[in-house]
Amino acid sequence: MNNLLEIRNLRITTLRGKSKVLLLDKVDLDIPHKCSFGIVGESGCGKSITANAIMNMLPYPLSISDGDIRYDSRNGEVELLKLDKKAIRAIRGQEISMIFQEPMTSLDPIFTVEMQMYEALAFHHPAMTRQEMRDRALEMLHRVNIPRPEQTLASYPHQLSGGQLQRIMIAIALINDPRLLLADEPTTALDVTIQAQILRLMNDLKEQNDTSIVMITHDLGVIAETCEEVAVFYAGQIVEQANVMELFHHTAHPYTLGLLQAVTSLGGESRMLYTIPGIVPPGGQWSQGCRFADRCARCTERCREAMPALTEISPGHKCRCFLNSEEVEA
Amino acid sequence: MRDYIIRRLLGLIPILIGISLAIFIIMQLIPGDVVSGILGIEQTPELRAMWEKKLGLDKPLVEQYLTWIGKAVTGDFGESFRTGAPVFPEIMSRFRISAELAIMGCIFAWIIALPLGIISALKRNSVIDRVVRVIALMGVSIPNFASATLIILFLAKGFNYHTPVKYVGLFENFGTNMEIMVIPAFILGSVMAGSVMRMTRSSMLEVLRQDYIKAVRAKGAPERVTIFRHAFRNSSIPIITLIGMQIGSLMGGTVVIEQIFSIPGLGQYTLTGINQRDYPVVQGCVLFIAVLYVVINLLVDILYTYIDPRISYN
Amino acid sequence: MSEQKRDILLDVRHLQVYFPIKSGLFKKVVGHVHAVEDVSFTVARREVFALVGESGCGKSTTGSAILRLIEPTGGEVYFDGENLSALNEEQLRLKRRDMQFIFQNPYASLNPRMNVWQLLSEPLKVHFTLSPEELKNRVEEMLARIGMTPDQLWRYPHQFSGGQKQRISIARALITHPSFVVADEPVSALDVSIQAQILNLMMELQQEMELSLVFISHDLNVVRHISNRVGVMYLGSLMETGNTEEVYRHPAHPYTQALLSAVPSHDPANKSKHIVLEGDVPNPASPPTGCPFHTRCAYCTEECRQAKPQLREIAPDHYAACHHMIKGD
Amino acid sequence: MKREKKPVINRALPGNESLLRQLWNDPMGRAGMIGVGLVILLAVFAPWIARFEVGKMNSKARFAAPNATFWFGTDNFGRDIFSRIVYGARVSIIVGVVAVSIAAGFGYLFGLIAGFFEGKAESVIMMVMDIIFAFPHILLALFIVAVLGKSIVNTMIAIGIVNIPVFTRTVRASVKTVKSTDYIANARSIGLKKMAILFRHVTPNILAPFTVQATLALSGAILTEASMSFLGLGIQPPDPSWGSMLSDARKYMEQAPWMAIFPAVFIIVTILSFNILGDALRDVLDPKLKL
Repeated sequence: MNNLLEIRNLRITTLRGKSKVLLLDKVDLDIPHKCSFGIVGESGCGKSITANAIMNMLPYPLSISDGDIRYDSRNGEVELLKLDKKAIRAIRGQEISMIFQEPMTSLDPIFTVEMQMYEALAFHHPAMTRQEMRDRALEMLHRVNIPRPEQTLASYPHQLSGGQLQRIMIAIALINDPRLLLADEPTTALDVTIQAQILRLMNDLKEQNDTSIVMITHDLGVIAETCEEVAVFYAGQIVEQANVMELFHHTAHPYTLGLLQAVTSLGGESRMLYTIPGIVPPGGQWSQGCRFADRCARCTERCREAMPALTEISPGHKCRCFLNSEEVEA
Repeated sequence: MRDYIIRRLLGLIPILIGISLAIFIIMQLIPGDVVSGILGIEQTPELRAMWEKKLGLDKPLVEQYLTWIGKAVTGDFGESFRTGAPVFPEIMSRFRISAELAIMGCIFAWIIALPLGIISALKRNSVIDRVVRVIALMGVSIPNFASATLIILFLAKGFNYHTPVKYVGLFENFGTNMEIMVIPAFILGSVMAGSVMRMTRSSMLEVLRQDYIKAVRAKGAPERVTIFRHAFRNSSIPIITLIGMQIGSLMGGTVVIEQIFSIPGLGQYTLTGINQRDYPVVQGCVLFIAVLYVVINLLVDILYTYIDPRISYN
Repeated sequence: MSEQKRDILLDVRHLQVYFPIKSGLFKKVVGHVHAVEDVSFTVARREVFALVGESGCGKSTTGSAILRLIEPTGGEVYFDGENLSALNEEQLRLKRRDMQFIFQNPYASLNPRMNVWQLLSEPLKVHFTLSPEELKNRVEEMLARIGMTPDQLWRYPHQFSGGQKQRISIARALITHPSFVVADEPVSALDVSIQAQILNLMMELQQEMELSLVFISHDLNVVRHISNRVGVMYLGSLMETGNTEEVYRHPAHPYTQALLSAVPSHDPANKSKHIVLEGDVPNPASPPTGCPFHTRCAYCTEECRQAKPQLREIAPDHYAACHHMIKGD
Repeated sequence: MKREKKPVINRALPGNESLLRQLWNDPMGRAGMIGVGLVILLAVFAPWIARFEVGKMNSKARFAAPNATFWFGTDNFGRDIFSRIVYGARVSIIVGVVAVSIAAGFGYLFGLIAGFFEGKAESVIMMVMDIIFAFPHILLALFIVAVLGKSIVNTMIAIGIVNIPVFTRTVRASVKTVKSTDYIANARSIGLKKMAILFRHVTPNILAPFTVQATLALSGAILTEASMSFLGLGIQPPDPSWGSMLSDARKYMEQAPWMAIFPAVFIIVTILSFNILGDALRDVLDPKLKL
């Protein structure tokens, strides 16, 4: 296996009443080793559920209807979706970790930080002594720049600030030296100066470790600051994927272009902001053609009739648009 | 923590005063008066005056209240009109029987309700979940006296079995006592079981959706740890609140159950008091049960602080 | 624009909002959250003044206190020369025709049991006596202005998307033709591609209706785009204020500098050089002495710990509250 | 920061027509509506449905097993059980509705005052409610009836009083939630008068939890009445009540089990129907709670 993680043909559905509704549609994704990979898109595009699917933790009533996820673990290649419960638990927190959007609610309110850090160790190393766990926990708190680590260990989550809690979440996520860290909007709930702290911390930790990071966000600024490779999600599909420089400087898909213009026109000369008209079509209301067609200024007849395929338009740069390639989705 | 308990204890005082006032005021609403109730047709002015003096009815209302409440705090609830026996010792001895019944009822309820509620939440919308929800709904909807009557009928017709009529204490003969108590306790617990099951299910579902449960799973936690250490402990607060509040209806339920199964507990005593217009008995029992309810709920509140560190911090 | 030439509509003087902290059996007041601490600024006619800062800095409380939706603890607010603080409840209520509020969360700020017609006609019924015809015309005119059609009048809020709901909120606020509006984070609950649509609408309406706008936001890019003047808040105090471009180009206060540098750049080739602040914002229930920012400031001296700096003019229409005033670019 | 808060209390349901339709489309809601509907039909049309005069004794037909004439059999006085059950429905519903109206009326008023105006009034009201709440429902009701005397009116008053606190609490909690919503702040910012806010904005938005509470309280009130009558302290003979019918049946359990079975079944089905309806109503009115 060349990559750390390979997702193939992943489909996720939810139940609406008694009918199944597709939320993620045939996604292929490769996460290389030692890479920071960005997934960007608006709410409901399928970016978060992809991360949950990797962990095999989709909440009810979501379920994986098709596809497989291969992962290059320390003990060799595994198929994440085919693992039994015990095996996937050994992966979670040890091989693959995850941090979440809301640090304020991501720690159990009735236990101390100490207990929640020890727990992460004990699940995977039952033989560890209390002293060893304490040493490791303190070391991790140092690494994420928590002032007064001893005192923090004895605290309950409600006694700490959002920024501190997110650091602790990162410390817990990295406590077993995972090879992959899934970060689901880790700074969205934080203030901009705290966001800067956390992003810098994550960049530093990436330098120190061999961990690959998947950064899931709606904020192109966060992507530009932290990622090497980017995939843009729209309505349950990848619409564009490229190296971060390529994506920002040679943007190919009209949706990506729209997102970029919407944010960059903020500082621009024109008083009127660039807007993408209309709204994202929710799951269950996708047309057979290109899902961006209704909002696209360059939409043609063909866009409404057929779905463009995600094709490579230059080395390493994939795009799903008839403006770049005539290929139709099979 | 100690400050919290002291604060709660102080907060109890106005409630207790309120309860006693409420009982006193309701007692004043008795049509006619107590003395004619006692004397019936034998009343003469002399006897009447004697009883009024004895009961302190010749004094102003405020003084009557203060005398009553002053005695009540020292454990003097007065004497029964019918038997002349002091009320408080009788309440205490009968309370033991009712407490046994209530505790057994609670245990039945929890043994049934907590596991079923948890399973129902974990397997929601499955067949098990639906069955559990129906059972729970039946539990809260079937009145004690109806299920008791039907069960007695069923046992009598189907197995020619009759529950023992004469009450035997727990320490006199354990086996017979259990034979007497099991069915009533089960019926008494069924209402609580129904509501605890519903609360456990909804509270578990609420907690299972929380981010920290997702985070615990992401750490690689075994389901057992996720469910019991994290989810159940967090969802226990509304369940405990409910249980505290259910203590009241449990005590109310003993009135009915003890009557049906001829168990000489506090409920039966109260009901006899009501039927015989034996006001000191009624007044004493009602005061005792209300205070008991308040005290149990205080203990529940204190229990919270052990479960949830956020509470004592206001 | 210098102070003399500006046609002042709103004059906020030493505004202060404290929230009592109650504790114990008798709910005794044991302290105060210093939400807004001595804030003064002015807003001219047809001007967009932005209040920017991080969560908990008091910007939203300031916005609500200006309109007395929250009662200020101290200070005065003059609106068109009239002291709002001196008005009684009824006088204030009538005054609201001319000064409105737009809320952050369109999902929560529209009564779910009222349809669009009820939502839009209600403010008119409160403040005007109109014939049914006039009422209908005014509502339909406003509806068209926000890009909606009359057939949507009978729908309820839950039948609209977030962006549409915020359009309705804006229409409800502007239908009485106020001269002044406070908009509290009006786009932050919306998706990126919808934000721009709403901002455009607000800017158009501001121009057309010659509104004065206090725009509250944590989004520095949005603030730069929409406002003429800006006030940067931290821990209940105004740290820096002035012409928006001037403040963004030459931030003088160390906090403003850190705040502006923390915004992620949208160009991976040109990553911003962050000034990363250490630590967290202090608790507003026990704010530090002296300068509110001194606990995290790299230039902190003894003076900063002792005395609270006042806003001083450091350039034309550019004020900052700092003892040191490091001129930055 | 994109943190979408869900609207509190309910998502609006335009008009009641669609509410009933939504209930009907839900299997549980439909079951509840049918059950409750049947009991109400029995109560309203009792004189037409009953086959015999309700108190009519027939010494020749004592303990008759269910047959073509006496569908549910007869009791120890030879009275037709079916007819007594039909009239018993009337008694249950009347007692339930009157008691819940008393409770809901006072509870609404107290809850609104406590929730909307807060301050001293709230402290006093909630203290009184806590005190009433400290007495077990049935015990307090029995106590009140014991003091006031046994009668149908006193039964209704007693059940009404014991149900006031739960309504007060529901209304107060909903008013407080609604009051803290942005749409109430919005109504203030528009310049609405306090009373207009209270009646136009607050009241419609607390109707949902209030309606749910009323439905559940009805089942509770019917249960309490049946329990009291069972203990001989509720509805007094010769008025038929399911509770007292069941109580009478206990003496003749061996020879005439139908005397127990039919009243028991009707009590259970009635209370179950109201509870199912209440649950379904809550699910429809407040999708957030539907778990």
